[in-house]
Formats: sequence, structure tokens, C-alpha cells
Amino acid sequence: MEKGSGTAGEQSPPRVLVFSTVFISDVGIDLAGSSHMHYPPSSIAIPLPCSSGIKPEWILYALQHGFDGVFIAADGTDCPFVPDCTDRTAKIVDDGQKLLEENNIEPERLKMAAVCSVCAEPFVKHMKNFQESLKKLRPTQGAD
Amino acid sequence: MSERRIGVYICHCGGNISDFVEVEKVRDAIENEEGVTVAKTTMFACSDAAQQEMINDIHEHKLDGLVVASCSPTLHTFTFRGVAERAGLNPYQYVQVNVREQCSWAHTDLKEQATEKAIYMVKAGIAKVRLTHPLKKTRIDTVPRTLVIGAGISGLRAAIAHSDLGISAFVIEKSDRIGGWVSEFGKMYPHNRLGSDLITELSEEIKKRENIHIYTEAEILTKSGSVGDFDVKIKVKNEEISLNVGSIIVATGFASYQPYEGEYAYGTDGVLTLPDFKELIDNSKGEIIYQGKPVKNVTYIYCVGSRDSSGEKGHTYCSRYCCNAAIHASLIANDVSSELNQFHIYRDIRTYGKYELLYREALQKGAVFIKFDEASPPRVEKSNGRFNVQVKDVLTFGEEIEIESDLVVLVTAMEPRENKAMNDVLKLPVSLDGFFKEIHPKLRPVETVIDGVLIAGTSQAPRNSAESVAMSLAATSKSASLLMKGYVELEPLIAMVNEDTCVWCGKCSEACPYSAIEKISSGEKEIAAINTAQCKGCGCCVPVCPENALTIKGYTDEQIRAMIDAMEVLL
Amino acid sequence: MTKVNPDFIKKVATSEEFNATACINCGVCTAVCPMDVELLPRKLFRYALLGLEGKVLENTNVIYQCLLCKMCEENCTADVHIAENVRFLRSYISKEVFKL
Amino acid sequence: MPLPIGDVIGLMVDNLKKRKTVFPIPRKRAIEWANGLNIPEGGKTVIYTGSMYQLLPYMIAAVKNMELIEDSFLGKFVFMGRFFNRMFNVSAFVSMPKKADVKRYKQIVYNIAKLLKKAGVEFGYLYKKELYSGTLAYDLGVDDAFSLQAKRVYELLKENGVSTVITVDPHTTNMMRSVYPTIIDGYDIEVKSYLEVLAAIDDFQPIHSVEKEITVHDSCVYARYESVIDEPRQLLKRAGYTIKEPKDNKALTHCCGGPIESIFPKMSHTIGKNRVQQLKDATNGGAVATMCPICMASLKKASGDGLEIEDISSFLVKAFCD
Repeated sequence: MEKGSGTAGEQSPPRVLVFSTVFISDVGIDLAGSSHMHYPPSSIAIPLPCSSGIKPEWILYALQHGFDGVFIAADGTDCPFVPDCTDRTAKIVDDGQKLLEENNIEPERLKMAAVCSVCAEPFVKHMKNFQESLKKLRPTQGAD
Repeated sequence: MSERRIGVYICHCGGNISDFVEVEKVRDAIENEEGVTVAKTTMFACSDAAQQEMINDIHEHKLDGLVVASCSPTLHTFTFRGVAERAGLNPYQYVQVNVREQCSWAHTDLKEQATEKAIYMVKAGIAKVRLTHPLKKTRIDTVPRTLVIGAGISGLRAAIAHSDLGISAFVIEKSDRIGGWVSEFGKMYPHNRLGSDLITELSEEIKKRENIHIYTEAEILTKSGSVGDFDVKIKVKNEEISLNVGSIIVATGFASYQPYEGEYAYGTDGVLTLPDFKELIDNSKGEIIYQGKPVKNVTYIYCVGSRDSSGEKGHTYCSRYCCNAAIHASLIANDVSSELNQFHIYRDIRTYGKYELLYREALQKGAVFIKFDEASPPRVEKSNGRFNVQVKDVLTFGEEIEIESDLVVLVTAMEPRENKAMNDVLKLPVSLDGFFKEIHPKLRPVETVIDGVLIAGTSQAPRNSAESVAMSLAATSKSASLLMKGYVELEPLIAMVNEDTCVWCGKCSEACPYSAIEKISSGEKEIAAINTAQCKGCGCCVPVCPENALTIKGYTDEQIRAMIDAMEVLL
Repeated sequence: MTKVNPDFIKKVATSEEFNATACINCGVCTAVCPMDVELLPRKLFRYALLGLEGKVLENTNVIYQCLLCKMCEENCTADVHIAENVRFLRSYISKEVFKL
Repeated sequence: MPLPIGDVIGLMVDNLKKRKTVFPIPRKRAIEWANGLNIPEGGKTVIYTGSMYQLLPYMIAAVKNMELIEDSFLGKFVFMGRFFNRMFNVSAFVSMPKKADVKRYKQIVYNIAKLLKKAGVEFGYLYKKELYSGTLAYDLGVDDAFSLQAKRVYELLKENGVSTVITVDPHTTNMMRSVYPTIIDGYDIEVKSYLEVLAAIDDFQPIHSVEKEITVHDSCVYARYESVIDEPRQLLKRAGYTIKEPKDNKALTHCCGGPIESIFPKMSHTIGKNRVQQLKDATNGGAVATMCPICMASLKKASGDGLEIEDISSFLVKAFCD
């Protein structure tokens, strides 16, 4: 299968993989849906227990396999597991961006923001903005 | 061909999903996925009939994996794990795909794309299930003790209820006395007993019991361990005490909204909040005297600090208790002085249930109710020592009315109490309103995402004392059902070590917030080992391992990659 | 701007003979009234309940325009004794204003 | 400009207090309907007219006068009438009724008595002693004057040993049956409308055949205050008439406008016209039956000559009496 991007005139919207967290940010994303707030449907979440547990390799893998961007919906200070979740996740983002650069992928394709369990509006805003900024980048390098 | 035999069920959820996602199309798109043996759509996956159908399918087709694409996993993960269990399928070989909150409801504007997204999501779910293995829960013995935070009516009642069941209770209270708000109340509805008497009664009851300990001027400092077996450090005055408890009940109560200077002339003598007014009437006999002058006319302004649709100055929510409380106070005021003229300027009267009787009684006794619109709130001016309250009455289509009053009572909101220090320790999620948040308002109303930590009373939402006690008893029964069983089973979705690749560098152990990773010897080398009772499955150890030797069950490298692969398709 | 008169409330709104507190403000009474006068009877009673004596007396004419035909009462969802209330307002005016 | 309400009411109240009726008319005028019927004076059961039908011609005339002055500068001088009325019977002077009206309304009560006799009901009449029920004072909220009158009526009935009263109009029925008991302790008079009395006598059957469509106009007071709804229909049906119903009927009947005629004649007329339209829509060449003198007067006035409107008793005598 091929990616459908590149057709002249109509570019398909950037695909975003969201790493969310079961107790916090996924709940916030749920709230956006329950409130019928709209964001681009080309964003799909994979929930994990905590954003501090994301492997940079997964980020690279996603960008090499059909996604145009990865968004980490971090627990932030709401994290039920670790108080310094923000710092830990930020380190993962640093490592991840380095890994992307090594693989000739723009580090801007990885973004992180804390999304709390009621952060429905912020999440929607992040999705819209991230999609917009991804549109300005060239198509994903590593795509098949 | 995979040897897996997976059942996939796609829920209509009435129309919540199927109105925006073409569920049949989703089914068609995934039925030939590798390993899929059964692919069905269902009107309500959570219905008894649908559950039974899944069980039958599991038996008939010898299914070893289950995918339900329906609502948020927060709501029904346990439901369908239960289905799997009843059918003899390991519950951890089940995956819930959230095509409602994160698909149909979020993309009501783009049906076609929502359907495509749902297809990817279900495919990812199938990919994940394909790589599941049967898992077993970890068993932990529980200790028959609870920690109650807050010695208001909810906390005290919870402590006694635990004690009744043979569970010891430690109650810690931040202030220097017990009883909270209720201890300051006069006559309460419907029994007309004094709030202070109720608290005295509870306190006498507690004194009789050996298994309740109350610490005033006490705060929680740290918490470790897990559900059923928490180690808690508390500070009582200047002393630190360690407690070992199986559950924690949070009953920290509410704060009363403080109007800002000038809000309905607040700050002027004679403009009182509802709690101030209650104090005034509770201490009045025969006549209500304010600052030496007899009070003849009282005007109440409702929803002060509540239902502020802008959310700028007040809260957006309805504080729920205040209509009842204000009307009840006005009836007590009427008892003190039947000559009193009382005017209630309200937005909507919400005297639900039996409290409607209070409203009727107030009407019968001559109280005047004037409805105002949020867009044109009443104005309060003081002249010659009296207040002139001006309001537009909605029910006469905007007649402007002027009421002379001696007192203006602001019916103030309930708001969440400042609990930062405590919540830095407990880490409970907080709702948009600032109150503590339950897992599910209907299905799991007193539990929090932190296993073993329960919420009660007005720490959770505005409510009256009767409702608060009801919630505290609900929390008690949840706590007791946990502790009286003698053990809890912990989620097996925790870390595991690849013994072949681990070379013990110690980084994982440093990263673990629960001290759940230790060094052990394995044959000739040293490797990391997971303490299954301590590990919470957060995954903090996973990215720090230079050898890729750690993984969280249910979130393995293979599973994440497979999910990404499953979604790598043409848009 | 009309001033609330607490004495009027005591004499009228809370009098046993005047029972408009049950009114749920649905407006059916006004809709079915053959007189087709906006004030009758819902708004008029609201004035009385709020103690707006000035407004009530200002509308003495309307109070005597009521036919007492009870079409409103027959359709009232809250069992307000509308005709009796109108009669009560008349009796108040007879005494207090006309001194009859 | 509407008439000064206080003064108009004052005029009527003064009359009621001083002359025991709102529109004083000569006593002999009030009782002359009974001529030739040989109704005994007094008795345990009496027909009670309350003078409602007999007063109507005078009211029609009086309202005509008021209508003329309603919008004129003369409206301001009504209070003077009230002042003189205390000494002279002003209202009797200003309101000279039409002879035809006097005859028509007299005939109705005569017919009612005839129907009762034909049905075998034994009853007496209080003749000159009979008093007005006070209904107008009650409606206008002149409580003191009304209660004075109600007590007078009750005393009259007790003095004459009356225990059952047969009324001929809805207003008197309502006063004597439902209102008096609320202000007179121990009130023990049985009150029935002649329509209820006649409808309850199964043997009372027509002797002439009549064929006509009759549209029933329910009186607000009968229908909504006293629940007299089926009886008039039963009687008309028994008589052989075909009943037609207007758009608003029975408990949801439309007012004739009459009750406010003495203060707001023009408004009253508009209401009457609205009702007449409903009645015309239901009546196809037939007639309209009323059962209240006020309804009849209001509707007749509002319809002009376009519609046959008669009291129900007029239709009933045609079938039941010779």
C-alpha cells in the first residue's frame, strides 16, 4: 500500500499518532469527544499507562510507518505515578528528537504537551495547531 | 495465517457510534484481518444479550482473543474482562477500542473520515490482541485499617461505619477541632436538630470505640505502598507518625465562596453571605437585630458565585445545595420573627425532591420570589442606612422592581477546598470544577483512579449533608469490601525483565518511583528483578534501559509496533 | 421602577383568599381569555404576588374587565382559583380605594 | 374613556343597600309574570326568580344610556348621579325599558313556571317579598353589601319556612347554592335549577312534536360554576330537537360578554360578537338556546337580527306544554 499524499492540489491531512495515558490524557481526549469538540480525524491515540514510559524508538517507528507526526499527550503534573512526569517525558522527547534527526526526520514532527483529564479544549487546539505545522513540513521521509 | 482465533464486536451504542461511523463498513473492513474468526456488529455491546452472545462465540469458536470496539475503556474494560473470564478466556486477552469518545463523538462533522478512523483503530486493536498472552493478577494481603482525611460529618460517619465493620479508622483533621461545617450549623432540615448536636452525637459515639483514632491539626506527608497496604506518614502538630492502612477515604469538604469586594455591594455592612446570615439567625431570639437595629425586610440574592456562564468571577456549576439552604434559613428566620418580609431574587429554584416542601412553606408564609436573568442581575444600593435592591422580574417580562431591605443575603456557592499539599501526596484527579473526580459518576461514584483511595462528601461535588453522608457510607462500603476480603488482586500489567539482555546497569531501578526493581543474581550475572506487589506498571523504567530489556505487559514493543503497522494504510 | 409594598403582600398575596402562588406562569390562562388583554390574569396576579400595589391599582380597569367566566380556571394546570382571585382584588379595591 | 368604575359600582351598591336591588324597579313589575298561573304564596318549595329576568329590560335600557356617555364628557358626571341617587331613584328614571323587552323577559319566567307545573312539581312563590340575590355586588367584590343582601335573603327564606328553592337563572343558582353557604353559618336551603328539576323527572314527556336544530349556548356560570351541562341537552333532546354544538361548548363555553356590560359596554359587545360568530358557524338556519338572561340579552344585541336566539324555556314549552 502507498501513502496517498502528494496528489496534486489536494494534500491529505497529516496523520498524527497520539500517545495518550490511560488515567489522565486519554480521559481528557474522551472529554473532547463527549463534548463533541471536533479535531482532525487523522489523529489516532494509542493509550499507555504513563507518558514517562514511551520509548523513543516507537516514535521513530511511527514516523517511518505512515504517520506524519507524533504527539505525546503527557500526564504532566496530574500524573498518578510520578510527580516529575513532565521532566521524564521531556527527556524522552529530547532523546526522540535526536533519534529523528539521526534518521533525517524533522524533530518538529514530535511534539509534547501536558493534557490533563479535563483538558478537552487544549487537546483540540493542540491537534489543530500540530496538524497545521505538519502541513508546512515536507512529506515524511521514512514513509514507504 | 495466524493461529489466533479472535472475536471482534463493533458496537452501535444505540446510534451514538453508528450515527457517525458506518459500523457495517468497519466490520467488512476487518473481518478478513489475520486471526479474526468472528466479526460482528451489535446494538449495545454491554447489554446482557450481547455479552451472552460473546460468551457463546468464545465457546463455540474456541476464541483466544476478544476485541470490543465501543466506548471509552474507562467505562467498560471491566465489563468485557468479565465477559472473557466467564467464558474461560483470559481477561488480558481482551482489548477495548474506543470508537465512541475518540471517534464517532469527536468527528460528528466528518462521517466518512470517522468510519476510516474507526477501521484503523479496530485494526490496531486486533493487532494488539494478536500478541497478548494470558496474565495472572498479583495477590496482596490487605490490612484492616483505613485512613480518613477530614473530620467533618462525612469523615466522622465513615470512621464509625468502618468501626462497625471491625475496621480500624484513623481520622486526621487539619484544623484543631472536629465537626467541620455542620458543627457550626443551627437547625437542620428536616428534623430541625442542631448541626452541633449531630456532631456531638457522632463524637460521643466515637469516644466509645477503641478502634477509631482522631488526630486534629494533622496532615498527610507521604504515601507509599499500594491498595490494601499503604504506608502513610502523617504530621500531628509537630510529631510525625507512621500508619499502615489498607484504604484512604478523602472527605476534605468544601469552602464557601467569598464574594469579591463590591459584588452586590459586598463589603458594606448589611450585605451578608448565607453562612454569616445563618449565624445571625441561629443566635437570634424573638427578633432579628443587626448592628443594633431590628431587621424587617431581608432580600436574598441567589447563585452568587454559581452558574456564572462566563466563569470569570464565579463558578460555572450550580452549587445545588444553596436553594434549599437559603429557603430553609429563611424559614428559620421566619420562626424567629414572623413579621419579617422576605424577598428571594433567584434564577431558578432548584428545591428538588422533598425540599420542594420547604419552597411551598416559604411561599405560604408570604415569601416573594422574583426571577432574574443572568444578563441583568439585581443592583444593590445603600441609602439612608437601608438597601435599595433593584431587579428586573423575568416573569412579568422585565418589570423593574425596587425592594427596600435592611439586610441583603448573598446565597453563596460551595467551592472546592484548597488541598494542594494533600493532593501532592495522593495525586487524585480533579474535575474541571476543581472537586475530586470519581472514576465514573454513575458506575463507580466513590472510587478514584488511585486504587484504594476513595472520595466522599463535598470534596467530590457540592451537595448537602444528607447526601454527603450517603456518599461517605458508599465509600465505606467500597473500602470495607476491599479490606474485609483480606486480599486484593493487582493488575498484572506491570514491568518484566528480559533476563537474556539485561546486564544490570541500575538505571531502571533509579527510574522506578515505587522502588520496585531490585538487583538479583541469575546464574553468573546480575540482573534486574521486578517486585510485583510494588510495581504499578507505569513504564518509567522502559525507556531508560540501554539494552531494551524492560517492557510493560500489555504494552510491549511488539504490540506497539504491530498497532502502528496495522494503521499504516492508505488514507 | 415600581416599589414593592410589603403590606400589600401581607394583605393580598398571602391572604387565604388569594392563591396565585401555585401559578407556574404557563400562560394558558391568558391565551384562552376571551378578553385578549395581556395583563389578564397571569401578569396581574404576578404584580399582586410581588407586592407591586402601584401596578395593581394602575390597572384597576383591567381588574373589572374580567368576565369571571372561568375559562382560564377550567384550563389552569395549577388549580389557581382565578375568578375568586379577581373577585378578591376587586373587593380589596372596593374597600381600600372606592371606600365602599 | 371608560366610565369611572368606582362611581358606577357605588351607584349600584347604594341601590342594593337602600333599595335591596341594584336596579330598582317597581315591585309590581317584578311579579306580574305570575299573573294567571295561580301559584300559591309561600310554601316549603318555592320558585325563586331573584328578579334576574325581570331586571333585564331595565338593565338593557340602563346600559344603553351608559354606552352613550361612556366616551363622552358626561362620563365624568356619573358621580353626581350617585350623589342624587341616595335621595331619588335615579337609575329608575334614566332607564326606561322597551315594552317589547319587558314582555319577552316576563314571558320566560312564565314559561318556566308553566313547565314546572306541567311536570307536576308543587311549588309556591314569595311574590313581593322575593329579593335580589346580590350577584352583581358579589362579582364586583363589594363584599359588605353582598353579605348584607345574602343574609336578608336567607332570613326571608327562613321566615317563610322555605326549605327548597327552584331557581330559574344560573347566577341566582350559583349565589344561593354555592356562595351563600360560604358566608352564612348553618345555611340549609336546598337549591336546584329548574333545568335540573325537570331533567330528573322521567315521566315528563313532550306532547307536541317539534323539529328544529338548536344550538346550545352554555352559560359560563351553569357550565363551569355549577356543572349544569347535561340537563339542558337532555331536555331539548327529549323534546325532539336536534342539538348543535358551537366551537366552544360545555365546560369550555365562550362567555357572552355580559358580565362587564355595566362598566365596559363596548368591550362587552366585542366579546358578544365573537361568540355570536361561533354560534352562527354552528347554526345552519336553526336557532340558539340560551339559559341565562344576561347571555340572551348580550347575544341578541351582538347578533342584530341575523340569528334566532331564545331562552331554552321558550323551546321547551313548545314541546311540553299546550
